Amino acid sequence: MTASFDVARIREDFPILRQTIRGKPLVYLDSGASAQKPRVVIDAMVQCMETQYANIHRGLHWMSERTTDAYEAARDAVATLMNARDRSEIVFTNSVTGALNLVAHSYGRGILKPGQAVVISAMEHHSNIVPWQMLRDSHGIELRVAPIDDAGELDMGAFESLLDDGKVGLVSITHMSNVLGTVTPAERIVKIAHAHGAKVLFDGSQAIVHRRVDVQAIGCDFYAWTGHKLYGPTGIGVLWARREILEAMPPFMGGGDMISSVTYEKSTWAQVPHKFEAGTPAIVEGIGLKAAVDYVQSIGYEAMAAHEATLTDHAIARLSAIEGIKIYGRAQDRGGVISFTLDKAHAHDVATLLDRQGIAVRAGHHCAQPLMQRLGVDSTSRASFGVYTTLEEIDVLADTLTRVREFFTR
Amino acid sequence: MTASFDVARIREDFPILRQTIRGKPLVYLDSGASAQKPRVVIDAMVQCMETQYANIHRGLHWMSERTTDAYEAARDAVATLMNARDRSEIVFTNSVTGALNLVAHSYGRGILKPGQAVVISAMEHHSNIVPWQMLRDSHGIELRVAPIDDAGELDMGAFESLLDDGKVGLVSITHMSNVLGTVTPAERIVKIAHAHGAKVLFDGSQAIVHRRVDVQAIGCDFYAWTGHKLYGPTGIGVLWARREILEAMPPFMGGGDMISSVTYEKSTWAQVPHKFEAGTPAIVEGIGLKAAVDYVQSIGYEAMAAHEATLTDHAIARLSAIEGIKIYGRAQDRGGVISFTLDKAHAHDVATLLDRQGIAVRAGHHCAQPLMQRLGVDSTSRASFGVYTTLEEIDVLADTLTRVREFFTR
Amino acid sequence: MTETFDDLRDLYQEVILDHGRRPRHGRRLETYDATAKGDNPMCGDRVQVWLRYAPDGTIAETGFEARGCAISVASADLMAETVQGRSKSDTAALFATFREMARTGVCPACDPTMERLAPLSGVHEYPSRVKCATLPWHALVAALAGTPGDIKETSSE
Amino acid sequence: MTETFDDLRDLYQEVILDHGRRPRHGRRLETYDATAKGDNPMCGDRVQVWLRYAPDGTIAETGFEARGCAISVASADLMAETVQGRSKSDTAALFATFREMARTGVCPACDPTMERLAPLSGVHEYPSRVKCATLPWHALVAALAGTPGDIKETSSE
Ligand SMILES: Cc1ncc(COP(=O)(O)O)c(C=O)c1O
Ligand SMILES: Cc1ncc(COP(=O)(O)O)c(C=O)c1O
Repeated sequence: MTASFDVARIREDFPILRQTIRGKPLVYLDSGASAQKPRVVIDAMVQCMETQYANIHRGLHWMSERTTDAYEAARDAVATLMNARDRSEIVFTNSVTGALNLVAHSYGRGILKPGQAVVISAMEHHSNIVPWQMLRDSHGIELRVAPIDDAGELDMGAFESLLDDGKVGLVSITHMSNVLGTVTPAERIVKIAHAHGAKVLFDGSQAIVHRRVDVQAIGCDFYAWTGHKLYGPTGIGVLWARREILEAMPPFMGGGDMISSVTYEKSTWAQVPHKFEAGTPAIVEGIGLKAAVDYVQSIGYEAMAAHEATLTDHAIARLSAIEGIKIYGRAQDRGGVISFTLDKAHAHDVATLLDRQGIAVRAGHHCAQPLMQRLGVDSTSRASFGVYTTLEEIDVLADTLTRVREFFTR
Repeated sequence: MTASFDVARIREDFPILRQTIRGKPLVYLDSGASAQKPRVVIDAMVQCMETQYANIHRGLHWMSERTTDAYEAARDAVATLMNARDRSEIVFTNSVTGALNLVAHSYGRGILKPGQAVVISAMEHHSNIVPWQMLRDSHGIELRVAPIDDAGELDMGAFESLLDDGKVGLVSITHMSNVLGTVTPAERIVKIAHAHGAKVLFDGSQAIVHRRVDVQAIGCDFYAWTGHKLYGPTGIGVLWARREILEAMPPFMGGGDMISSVTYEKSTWAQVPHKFEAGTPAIVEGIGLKAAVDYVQSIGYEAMAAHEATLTDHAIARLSAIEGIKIYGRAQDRGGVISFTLDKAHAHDVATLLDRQGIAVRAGHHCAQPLMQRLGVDSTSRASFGVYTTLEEIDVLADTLTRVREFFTR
Repeated sequence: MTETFDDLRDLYQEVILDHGRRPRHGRRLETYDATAKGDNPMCGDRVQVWLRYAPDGTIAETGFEARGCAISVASADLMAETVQGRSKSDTAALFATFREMARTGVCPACDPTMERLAPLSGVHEYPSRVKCATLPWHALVAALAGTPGDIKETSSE
Repeated sequence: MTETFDDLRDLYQEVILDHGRRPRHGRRLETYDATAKGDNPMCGDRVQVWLRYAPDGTIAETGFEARGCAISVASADLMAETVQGRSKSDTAALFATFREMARTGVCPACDPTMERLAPLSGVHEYPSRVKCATLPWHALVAALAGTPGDIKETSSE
């Protein structure tokens, strides 16, 4: 642990970590699927519902004004977190999946032209594959897949050559793989893509949990992520995009809050970001997300990243020493997500045996079937870390895995 | 109050009702915009986040299994609430706006054919207008508007004649107006529409708060509503549709959880309802919604409806007696939503003056600009009631309104 | 009455009620040099402002038609009074000061010329009503800038 | 070792580990009368079942190929053993009983023929693992019904 990072104190912020599972202390190593919620997030949601809850944006009464302020303060907090130029560049959606679909529908059908191409990578989550397939099938957009090498890194040469013919309108790529932990070279990707006239969207669902994301420094055009992985509530996601791009995009969903005027003949749209926020938003969740962002900022990305590097190094060292284990992904730049298989035990059996010892990991295809195929497996087990993860928990994982293998080898 | 309905006891279930606004007890008459949350809903959400939170549907560990069960129990509770034939007919969305857009995108673009028509009414919320305009403009669907009479009731003769030419594929109509309180004759609408070969979607956002909705008895094809108005969390909505219709519809959004298999060439879809639930859903909100549904069921729709009828009758009697007031909507069958204007004061000034006395009402176009035009106003004030509303609160409203008018008349 | 609504005096001062009810400048100018519309889609308020310039380029007269609440009508009327005889740049500066006052309720930069507008400072408690007070100013500034089209109020207040 | 995982015995009994590791029926039949595939997209388990009928219509032999966890492989193997010599309707009834046991962990309707399957009852604690245990049965039932196509496991367990 770095000196500035007191994980014991941080653990006290998370009520759930006091839980026992089957009489054993909870060892939660599934933060990559969804992170636990600190007390401040839970409290912010409760406090909103107990003291000032009301629908927002059009109420003239005290509670509606207060709740509108609190909700819009989330937009400010997120804009600051990502270093957006302008708060109106922050669009709230229901999840990153909603954000990626928004871009696929609105930018994809409204701005991209049939015959153009979209580039994704070989290590995308289904949320960053399927919307583009649907766009391909309905709108005549070509879908290209940038390969990865055996270390799990993006093959930059192959990536660039996919852009060579100038047909690529958009590159939509993960900023950190939820399976391999690979962090992709965002700034280089943007440079190459822009040089070929393509816009760039990052799926930052994993990345923003692990490192400071500065959209202006990266230089990208879109950046999407999901609240529940950043210690925030479920039901809320974020799409950042350059204001001029958002302004050029047609709306995705129609309804209240996204209009300027409605007549049966013609409706006109509200200013961005409201144009993309139809209906009553996830109000309480937005307010919870602000608390999560504040919480993360109070710890600081530098401390979080250092803690995570310590955990990841330790985990790789400990797990690599287990007989019969195979770890997937050896990228230079990587985050705290480690996928592995054991030779004698199926990933599901591993997860179940670990669960019986109170250890929560994920097993399966991790919503990345094409990547599983590339790796030549049906499924892997995956341990993933959060701010509350300790070195001791990783030791428990490693010791238990050793015994799991023995259990299946006898 | 009916004997079986103890409003004082019910008020104790809602922590926020102990609030004072500017030193005055809160009189919350804006439930039609969003309802307050009972303790059981808040507790269910907190309890989930403090004791068993995890991502759902694909975890193999204890918390994920428990949370999946709890989330799926919400689907069962909603299926029972609406008397759906099958739990798989319940699709969770982010709001009713999301649900209506889902139908407009998937059924509208996937099943309806250019040249067909969609019928809405003259008293729709923007959420049930704009998605169909967008469908009209992108897909060549004609949009027809069924008129209302001066009492604010649907003109059934005119409605039927809109269907005469057999071109109408879908009728999408409110089950209760959020401005006029009018409850539409759902079963008659369905009979007429079905006789002309059209499917029927109800926007039940307001209706389901006020009366028991039995989708099988109504005989409709789709029914959509929004959790936050039924005492549930923000960020979750419900679409019910007949299973065979859902099965025929193409997916709307792509991502995790909605697939059966993914390869770059082709993906196949999960069974309904999962086909329509892309990405991590609003897990905690689903669990909160179950608590809200259980709460409503424990009070009982019969008791709620009787309470509301008492409130509404009293409110109409008291408000009608105010000089210079105009009440909009005099439908035979109506719910507890009352829109009005004062001759000497603008709706916004009214709302602000009421707010200074701790009374929360809504003022504006209520996301129903075309209806406002039909009524010949720019905006109205609106008082709307919930299970916790008392006759005394309505008296406070009426007394204060009288003084507001005097204030602006001197 | 007065007792009950004593706490409204900060927001609805007599001058606001009076100008809201009987605006002095609430009419379209017969001859004008510039005009612009303002529109607040969230609440439905609408205003149009007409301007006539004096030979030296200062504002000779302002008229308006407003559909809206007492605050927006009073604000338009008080604005029309206040800007009379002022230059364009003066007026723009005045708007900046006024907007700040409407948002925050305080006005460190206020000089005596702001006195007429001070009653509107009570709106700061209601972010959504702040827009009512600034809407006519947005239209005025648009007219001064010579954009006679349809000017939308943004929700940036 | 044994101490640490004592509490796993209920789920991973020796018989499951044994059949999971060394299935007796884990092979494609050379000649067969029916076959069907099962697929659990949520976890990636896949199984194919082949059947040969005796002249009287009972099941003469069952073989399978499975990609999956110990529980699905053991379940397939124990299933193959259990259904041998049974009629179609017998087998369907057996599946219903087995499914109930896998879901609930108890088996009031169980008779001695279920004994071989009883070790799988531990999965009831893991709704997602229940599907591992029932997947081969879904494929078997599909094969019996003469639907030799690609059978998907629904998530209805
Ligand atoms: C009748 C009606 N339809 C649709 C809506 C939109 O609901 P939401 O904003 O939750 O999507 C509302 C409430 O605002 C409503 O009253
Ligand atoms: C890289 C990545 N993209 C997308 C997602 C989808 O996120 P959500 O399910 O919140 O939409 C996830 C997490 O599941 C992820 O890790």
